[in-house]
Amino acid sequence: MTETRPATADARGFLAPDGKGLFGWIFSTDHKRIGLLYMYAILTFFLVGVALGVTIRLELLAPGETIISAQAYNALFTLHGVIMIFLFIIPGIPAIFGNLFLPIHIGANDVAFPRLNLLSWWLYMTGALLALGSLFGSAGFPDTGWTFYVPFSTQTTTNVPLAVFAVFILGFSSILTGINFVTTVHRLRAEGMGWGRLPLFVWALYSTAWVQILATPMLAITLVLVILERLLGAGLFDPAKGGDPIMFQHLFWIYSHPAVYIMILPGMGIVTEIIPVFARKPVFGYWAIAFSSIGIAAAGSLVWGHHMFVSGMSDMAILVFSLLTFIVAIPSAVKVFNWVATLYKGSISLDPPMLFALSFIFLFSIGGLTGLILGAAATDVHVHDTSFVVGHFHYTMFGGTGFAFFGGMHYWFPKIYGRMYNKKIAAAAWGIMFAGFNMLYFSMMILGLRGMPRRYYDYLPEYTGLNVVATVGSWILAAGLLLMFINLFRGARSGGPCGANPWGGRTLEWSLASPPPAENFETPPVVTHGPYDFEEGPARP
Amino acid sequence: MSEQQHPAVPYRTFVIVWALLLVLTAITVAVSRIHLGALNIWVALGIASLKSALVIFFFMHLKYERLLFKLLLLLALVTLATFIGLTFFDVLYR
Amino acid sequence: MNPSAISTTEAVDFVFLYIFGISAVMLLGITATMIWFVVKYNRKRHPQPQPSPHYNILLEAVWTVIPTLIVLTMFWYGWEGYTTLRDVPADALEVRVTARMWSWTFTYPNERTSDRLVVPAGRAVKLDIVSEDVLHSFYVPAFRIKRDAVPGMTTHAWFRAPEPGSYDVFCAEYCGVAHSQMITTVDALPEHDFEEWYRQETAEEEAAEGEKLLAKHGCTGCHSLDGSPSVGPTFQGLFGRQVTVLTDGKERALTVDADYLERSIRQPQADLVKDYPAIMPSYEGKIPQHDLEEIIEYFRKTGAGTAGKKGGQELLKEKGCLGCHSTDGSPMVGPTLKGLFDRQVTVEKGRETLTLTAGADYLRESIRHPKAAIVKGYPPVMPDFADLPEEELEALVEYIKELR
Amino acid sequence: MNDAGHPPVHKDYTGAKLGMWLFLFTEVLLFGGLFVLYSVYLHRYPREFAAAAAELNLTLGAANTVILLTGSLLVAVAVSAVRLGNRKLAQWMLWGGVLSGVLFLVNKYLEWSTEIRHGIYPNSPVLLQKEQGEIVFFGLYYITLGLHGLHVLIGAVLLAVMAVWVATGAVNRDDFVKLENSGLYWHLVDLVWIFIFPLYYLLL
Ligand code: HEA
Ligand code: HEA
Ligand code: CUA
Ligand SMILES: [Cu+2]
Repeated sequence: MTETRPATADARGFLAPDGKGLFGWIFSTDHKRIGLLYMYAILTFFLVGVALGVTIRLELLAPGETIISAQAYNALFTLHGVIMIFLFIIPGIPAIFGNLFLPIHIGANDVAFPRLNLLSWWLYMTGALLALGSLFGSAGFPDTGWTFYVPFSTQTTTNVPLAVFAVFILGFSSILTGINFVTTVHRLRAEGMGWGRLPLFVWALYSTAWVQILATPMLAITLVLVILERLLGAGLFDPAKGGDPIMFQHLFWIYSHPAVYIMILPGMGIVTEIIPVFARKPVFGYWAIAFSSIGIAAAGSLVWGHHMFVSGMSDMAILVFSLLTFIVAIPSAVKVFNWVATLYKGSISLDPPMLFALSFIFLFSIGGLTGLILGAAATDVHVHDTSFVVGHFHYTMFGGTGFAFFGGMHYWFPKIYGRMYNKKIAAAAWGIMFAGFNMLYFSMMILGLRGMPRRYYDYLPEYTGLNVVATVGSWILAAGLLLMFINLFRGARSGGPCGANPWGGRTLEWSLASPPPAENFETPPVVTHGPYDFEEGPARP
Repeated sequence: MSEQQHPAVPYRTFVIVWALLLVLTAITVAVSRIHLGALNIWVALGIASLKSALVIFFFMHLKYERLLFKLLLLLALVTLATFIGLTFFDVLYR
Repeated sequence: MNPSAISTTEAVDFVFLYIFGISAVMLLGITATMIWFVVKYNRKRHPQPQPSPHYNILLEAVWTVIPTLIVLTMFWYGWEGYTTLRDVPADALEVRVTARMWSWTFTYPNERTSDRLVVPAGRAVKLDIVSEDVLHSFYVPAFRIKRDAVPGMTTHAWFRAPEPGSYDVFCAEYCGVAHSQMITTVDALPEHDFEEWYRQETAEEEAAEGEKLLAKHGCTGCHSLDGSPSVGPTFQGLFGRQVTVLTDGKERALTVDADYLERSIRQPQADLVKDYPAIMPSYEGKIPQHDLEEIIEYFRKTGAGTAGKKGGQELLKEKGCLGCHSTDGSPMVGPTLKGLFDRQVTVEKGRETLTLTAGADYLRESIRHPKAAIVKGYPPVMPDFADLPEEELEALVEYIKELR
Repeated sequence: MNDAGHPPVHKDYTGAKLGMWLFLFTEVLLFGGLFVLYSVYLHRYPREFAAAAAELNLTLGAANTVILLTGSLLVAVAVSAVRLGNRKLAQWMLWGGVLSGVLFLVNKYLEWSTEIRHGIYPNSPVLLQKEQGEIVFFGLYYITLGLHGLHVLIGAVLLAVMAVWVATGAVNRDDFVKLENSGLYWHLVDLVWIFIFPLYYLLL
């Protein structure tokens, strides 16, 4: 990032070596390089998490001890949860695609605080390595589940403080990204880029950033209290000393419920970008989708109590939280309807990003609709803490955010690398994953309805059949995922050139070369049309 | 500097605000020595809010910033209040 | 709605079917529309998009308001069903549920305890749930009920087993290494079988019986039951105790046994315990043989040296040991107790590993402070029993000795 | 900020301040978590809280209030001074701010060491003898005031750096946003104390 180079001179844009080797990357303040740094780190941790998930399934193939001990299993699902939540899905889309494209989308040359952005990546790496580091202490990795519920987490002899501290640091990284994005959107929009011309991905990230800013500190203080409880025994959650363990759950979910919208909103943003492009239609109901993002962020902050329906919380609170939970389903429904309406009278091409986007709608709807069963007080009592919940959140997180993430990878891949992957293989990988996914998690939902609790290392023989189906599903899913990554990897190394705008998108990144030049826009752009105006101007390059 | 900055605030304003803050501190201590029952805590919180408003609007220049800043601060405070309020649906009725 | 007219299972299942039905229709509708559009407007068939409005206020309003109304009904039925789970029928049998790592104990109104929840079929049962350590959750899938056990507070749930049978009980809140082993059953018996089970005399009741007899015959006027000194020697831990008596003016030491007790009741002056005045009246002919036998039986049960106030076996169950240790040699979370006594064990003490013999002292220490020495290959998860009363500790050790 | 790889066209003051305010919101919510707990436990143990609060040293608490308010005044004046070109005054004021932070911490040290000498600290045998509500009160007291003390420390260091920068001219009448943001942070520390003081020292 030292010399200014004409955009066309080097076809490799911001990827071109700047003579500083690795340091040119890990100390770069260029938002695109930071985005890619995040991508490589996050995908690595994702693969670790995935390997753990498959191991969990293998253990659950049969009742009793199959491959690992009970203690190892408990550490395993804790690590799986912590990695997937805090290292993959919360930072995932904002830190990768947000960093890469949010400034470009609004016609800026970088985010508002580039150095803070780099710091945020370093914090992420520190937190991630600490989290994995707690694996190796003599005390063993925490066995608390990703929820760290007291009093168990203050009593277990495993290495809880280190893991909790790691999550604390990851929280800071997330906060810094949020502050950066809000400021960027407010201050750095190009001329002509009014609020009504923001790509909806930006609206989604903007809403997400607010949740990151306002909810994450709650997690931070909660985790500090767990560490202090272990070190000092202050007794804030200890009933013997007048504390209340249920208050921990309140504090934890005040963050962690909004966190699920930190996970899904950016995914919805990606889907909202993909659908209009591949249907050649302006998105239907721009303002409805924009405001539903805000609506989800706002209403989502009011419903944390639905994780505590059987916790011993008061019935009045259950009434209120159950009602609010149903309210938060409305903006999601509005989004779904608008997406489907966008397809109407379009010219739809089923390229790989579109396959992921459409299957997102299906899988997220299943995840969301099962959320309604969880949100109703009566039914939640039965399915709380069973495999049903596990099914619900894998549908929303993996089927929702995960598939949107993969969709985004396939959508922006040519822009990032200037090359194209093999579309046929990508479609095949998608098909395999889709099949394996449903086999895996739909079985888990039925298991849950039949009463199998979650976090169970061992189960009664009557649950064996569906567990076998689920485990076989995980192998199919694994095969699809492997195929997808191999295909993308090969595309990045040796795919054919793809030009500036292979999909015919109208948002600003497609007006730049692929990969984009280091300084984005040589002259500040002046925006004259909305992000989805396919009727005006050339639809195809 | 490419945009309008509000002019520097005169020292006098700050000194007046500071004096007010000290007076309010004295009042809150004095009031707290009178037994008013549950009212005590609300009076204390009321005075504290007044004091923080003074700090925020003058020392922190919020009075001179654009409307956006005021709205965002309101958003943050409302969020915190909501967190406490909703928690009380549990605590009050348990 | 009369809360007791409908069972918890019915209440929950209705809500489930309601939400599930609407959801299935919605999902099918959305998916079908999507596929239809994709087929109809496929680029091959439909190379150019056709203009159509970018928004439609009416449409937005419709698909905001209708889902709102739908979810509000879902909320309402959900809440209604939930109130059924909360409104305990007035005639419910009340059972206390104690959760601990990793076992359940059920205590009945007559203080009878059990590790299975035995209930009368057809009758409502109210559960008062408490926890001794961390969070647990009492879950019976068949009755659709679940409630956390929270240390420091009592939570409630109720159910009615429709017919006799055995229903699984799980712990649904993660609680550590044996969370998935923390399972038991609800055993629903026909009403009269239950009554029989419920009435069965428990050890405590027998004790209470014995104490009643002692009071009836005026013994407790001079002898305490709790070890405090009185006119005569205390009855606490009497059986098996070493005493020094004066027989015909000569001191001799003996161990209290049934013969001695019978003699001392019939002719108190025959063997007079040293340092006590010779004032006890003779009960020869004044006490029915049956009562005498009962009393001696009572002494035998509460004496020192024997199994103590509660049998070791019972204690193992009650303290939750059996949640982690088997008595039949099968491996569980912790080492089996069978043949443990005098076994060679390899333990980790701090940083060193040593092999030692599991003698009585080792057992005592391992119960009181388990984490001081962890048997190799087992997780350090056993809670401390530092406050266990001395006689219960001894009873446990005695019992483990016998498990060969 | 000029590290985006472009020549500094202009400094976005509003952007920088917006970022700082957003950061302050996160601080408010960080303490907010503790205030959630405080309000819940105050509701549950009103009597015990009052009894425990009466054991705190009101004089030291009130003194610290005055110290922090004055520190805030000095820093506010410093910002205006820099903008009016009075660098000397600004430096004096900033060092005064640092001094107020140090005084505050000294006071805190005195207060805590007395309490600890009386055997009152988290999980102490003396404390555990007390009523449950009092144990919780003191647990919250130590954690909240400890966290606040940490912020005072950070704020004081920031002010010292600013004082140096004013001296070297790195902060000047045309480029003062760093100072203004540090000032915002310092005032936040004051704000939190404004609530801590009545909630912990003045309960009856
Ligand atoms: C990406 C993450 C994500 C998302 C988006 C959601 C979305 C929702 N979740 Fe989920 N949830 C999790 C992740 C997520 N959840 C996780 C991780 C847990 C478990 C945590 C743990 O314990 O470890 C959990 C647990 C969880 C619980 C607690 C369960 C329990 O432990 O007992 C509940 C209860 O209410 C719930 C509800 C909901 C609801 C109502 C939504 C809604 O937002 C869904 C809205 C969407 C729709 C409704 C579908 C789309 C709309 C249509 C198809 C149109 C038709 C719709 C209508 C007519 C309404 N979730
Ligand atoms: C984004 C979030 C996310 C994702 C993507 C996943 C992905 C998976 N999860 Fe995850 N899961 C969670 C978040 C997630 N999980 C959370 C939060 C919990 C709760 C934890 C808790 O209770 O505290 C949980 C709990 C959880 C459980 C419940 C454990 C229990 O309650 O006992 C199970 C059980 O089957 C499971 C399975 C899986 C599987 C099989 C995958 C699979 O989808 C993975 C798919 C991928 C593959 C099949 C692998 C393909 C690739 C390879 C094989 C190559 C490997 C290569 C290298 C390593 C180089 N998960
Ligand atoms: Cu007890 Cu899980
Ligand atoms: Cu939630």
